[in-house]
Amino acid sequence: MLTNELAYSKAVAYIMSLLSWDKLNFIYNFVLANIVYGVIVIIGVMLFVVIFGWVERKVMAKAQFRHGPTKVGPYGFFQNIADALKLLSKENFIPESADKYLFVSSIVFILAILLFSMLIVPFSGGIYAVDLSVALLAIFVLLSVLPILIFVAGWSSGNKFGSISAQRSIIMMVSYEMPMLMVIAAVALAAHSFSFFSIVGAQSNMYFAVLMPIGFVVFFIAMLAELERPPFDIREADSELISGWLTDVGAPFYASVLIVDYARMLLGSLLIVLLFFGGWQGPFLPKVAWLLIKVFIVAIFIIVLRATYVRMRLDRLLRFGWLWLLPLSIINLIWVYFFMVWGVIL
Amino acid sequence: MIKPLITTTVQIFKSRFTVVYPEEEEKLPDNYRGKIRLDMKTCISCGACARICPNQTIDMVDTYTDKGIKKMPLVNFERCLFCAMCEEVCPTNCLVLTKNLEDVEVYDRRDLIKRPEELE
Amino acid sequence: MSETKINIGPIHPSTHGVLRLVVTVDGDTIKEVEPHIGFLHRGVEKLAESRMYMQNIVYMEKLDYAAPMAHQELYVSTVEKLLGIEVKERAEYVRVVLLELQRIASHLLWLGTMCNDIGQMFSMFMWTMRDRDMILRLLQEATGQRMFYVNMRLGGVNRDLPAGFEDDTYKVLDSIEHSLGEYKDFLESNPVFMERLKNVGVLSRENAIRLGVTGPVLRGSGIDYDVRRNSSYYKYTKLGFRPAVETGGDSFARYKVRMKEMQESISLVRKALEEMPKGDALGLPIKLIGAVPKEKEAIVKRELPRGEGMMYMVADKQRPYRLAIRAPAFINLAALDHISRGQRLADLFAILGSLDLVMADVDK
Amino acid sequence: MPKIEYANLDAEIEKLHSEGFTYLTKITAVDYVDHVEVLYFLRDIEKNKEIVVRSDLAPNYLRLKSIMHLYPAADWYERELSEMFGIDFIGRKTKRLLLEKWDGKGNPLRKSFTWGSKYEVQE
Repeated sequence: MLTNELAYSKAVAYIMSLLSWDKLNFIYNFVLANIVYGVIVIIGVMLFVVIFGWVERKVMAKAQFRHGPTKVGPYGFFQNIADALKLLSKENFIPESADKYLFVSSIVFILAILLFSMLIVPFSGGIYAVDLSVALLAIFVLLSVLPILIFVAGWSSGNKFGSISAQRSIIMMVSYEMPMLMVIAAVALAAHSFSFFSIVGAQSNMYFAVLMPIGFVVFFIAMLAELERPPFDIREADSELISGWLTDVGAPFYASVLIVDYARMLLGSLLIVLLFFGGWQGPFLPKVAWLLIKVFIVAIFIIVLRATYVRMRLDRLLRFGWLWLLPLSIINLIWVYFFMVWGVIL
Repeated sequence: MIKPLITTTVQIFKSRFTVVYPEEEEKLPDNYRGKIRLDMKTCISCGACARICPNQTIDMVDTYTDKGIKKMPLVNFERCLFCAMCEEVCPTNCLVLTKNLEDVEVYDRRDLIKRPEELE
Repeated sequence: MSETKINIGPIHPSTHGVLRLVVTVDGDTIKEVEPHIGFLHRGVEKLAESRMYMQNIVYMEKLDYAAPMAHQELYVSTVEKLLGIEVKERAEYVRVVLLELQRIASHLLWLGTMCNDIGQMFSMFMWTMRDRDMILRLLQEATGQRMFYVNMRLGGVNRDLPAGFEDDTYKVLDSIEHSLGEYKDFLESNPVFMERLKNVGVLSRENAIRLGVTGPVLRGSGIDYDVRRNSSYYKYTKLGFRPAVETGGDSFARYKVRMKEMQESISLVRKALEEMPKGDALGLPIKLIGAVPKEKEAIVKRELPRGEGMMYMVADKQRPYRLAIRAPAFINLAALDHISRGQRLADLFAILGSLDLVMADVDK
Repeated sequence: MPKIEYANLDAEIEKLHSEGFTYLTKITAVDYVDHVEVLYFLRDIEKNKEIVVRSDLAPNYLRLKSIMHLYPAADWYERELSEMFGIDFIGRKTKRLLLEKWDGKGNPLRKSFTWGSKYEVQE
């Protein structure tokens, strides 16, 4: 008996010697601050998903002369929440021809990775989780993991349409990732660093969209393909593959995929605003307000694009990506380099 | 490349076209062919409507009227095509299709079979 | 490469109606398409044999729910030819007006669903539905019903055009002509749309004749054949009708043919309304015991929105003894297999959209 | 167009095909109980001429030569006729039923094919 207490107290004493007070304090602050910030971000993203879903349905409806949702809440504001609740209340079936564990884990990971990447993106000068010096690279590492996860989900769903859409998601990735990364290199070159704060700081007197118009257009198109917004929604091509990799997905997973869809839209428009429209800089409004206004403008432009353009065929996208986007992004890189040599911007 | 975008934005600012049905009513022309109205008094129970109906939806059933039991048309709206052939064939045109749509929208299929009294 | 059979089943977002396609695909290119039909088979030809002449109008309209007026008029003129009844002067003009309005409405439905199949998120579909609804309201004013009119009678129409019909029609036609112009440059300056239609599903001139396709699909491959001019019924030639012919043979040519036809129909309706003579247009009311036919059989051809429709009827005192219907969509679908060989899977739906199929027409 | 003997029906169609009637509009049949009449609607598109080729078939010997080699359009018409009238066409590859949702017993458009009992109105 005695030896037990002795061993126990010696172990405790040893642990206490490891944790000095300030280290413990740092761990406590780090954990508390980030968990709290994480929760706030997730709530913020959910809020944005609801608002943005409603805005999209209303704007699309207005472009098509109809009313859009009007029943739930004032002007149908809570329609999306009602839809989400309805979907969550449904039974979650997994097709028996599907590979259970891969199928479930890939969808959950997609949501997790996306919310995680929200932590890296700063919302305004003051509000940020962690100021990585390589934030830009981290974001695009995460963003390029998504198509692979979608491939896994589509492939393991055991459905013929799912596997075709899985192949398409990989083929698509090849065509738009390269130009996007080249443009990021140009942005980093212009701002001398990968961290968002210095990128936004560098745009104080001239927005990067003005500095490199070609780069902006290429990045915008590539981001559209990344977000699977029409005219590039080839993975969930409704008219051909029913809904691609989502064909055999149970209702709760479909709700999470809808959230992923709109969250990715938020992330996409946030990146466009941060990299090319000078993030939260603006004359007299508070910083966060400027950021949100710009994000909304970009988002509404993306919605109008969705209402106008027809879906591009897969091989057309490949040809477009390699023949047009890649050379343009290289030209843009050279263009920025010359600007750097003449030292015009800084 | 840009012209389609301009057309869409122009469409956004045009007025809406759809009607929110339960609240706003849609204007129907006066010769709209909706629910059948039967004038029990002038019906001479000749059965012309029952024979002309392409879908055989009208059946002559005996109903209690003030002048004793007479055979009157019973309409099964589940199969009715609203083609108004019965209205045209009826010799005393006691059978007319009106603009009334509400009675034909029911939740229970059995309510669609309307006896002559309900066709008033 | 591995060949997989994909079953694009009866319930699918972009098969119009109930059509099942079994597509053998090698990678992304289509090897062979095998349509399975019959889900909407109601046996109209057998049904017509047990109904009196004028009772069959109701079923003939449901042969093609996108253009009911056209099929109903085709059936009624077959019965008129059988009974030897002449169509009244004014009734011919009224029928031309109603038929051409129905053709515009059917082509608008085609334009909307085709853009929807290629992947546009419903906006072109909603615009065309708005214009189509204007026309349906016009026809509702004239006949009393939105979709299934049952308003043709032997020798004329059962109710003449209402008073304010002319200027309502002029207003609607002006707005549709304006929006057609808008759609034309909306689609043709949209490079993604052009890519999806240019030289997709090419049908050469000889193949079009050998495969027996009809209507805009035939005229899209360069063959100048239109029943309205070739067998000139209802004074179409007097109204200055010129068929729309394109020589491309691909889906884009079929699209242009239908857009031109809409323009042509608009000018036809305007001219018919101006030159419409006074007088009555009412046909014989429906009777329990109709007239006894004089001839033994009748063959009548009409230009339906989807192609050339033909009815061959053998007479038997009060009922048709046999009614053979030639439905245009039936033979257009039969040509789908030949057209879509070697195309991409995503293009199959652009081709299906350009053939403008209605399954009720195919299954009869 | 006078009736063609059953024997030289195919020769007649080949002759017309060579003369320019290359467009087949429709093949139909009519069941006159004592004989079945088959009609071919042919057309010359360029010169806008029409011809109807008719011939009678004995009700017990319903056999026709397929004209798919001349008119590929005839494929679906012949399959429809074989299902609706029981005429079997010689020289055809695909045997699959055209109308999917039907067990294929009996030929509906023959006069011998009768409906079930008259459809009553439920009370």
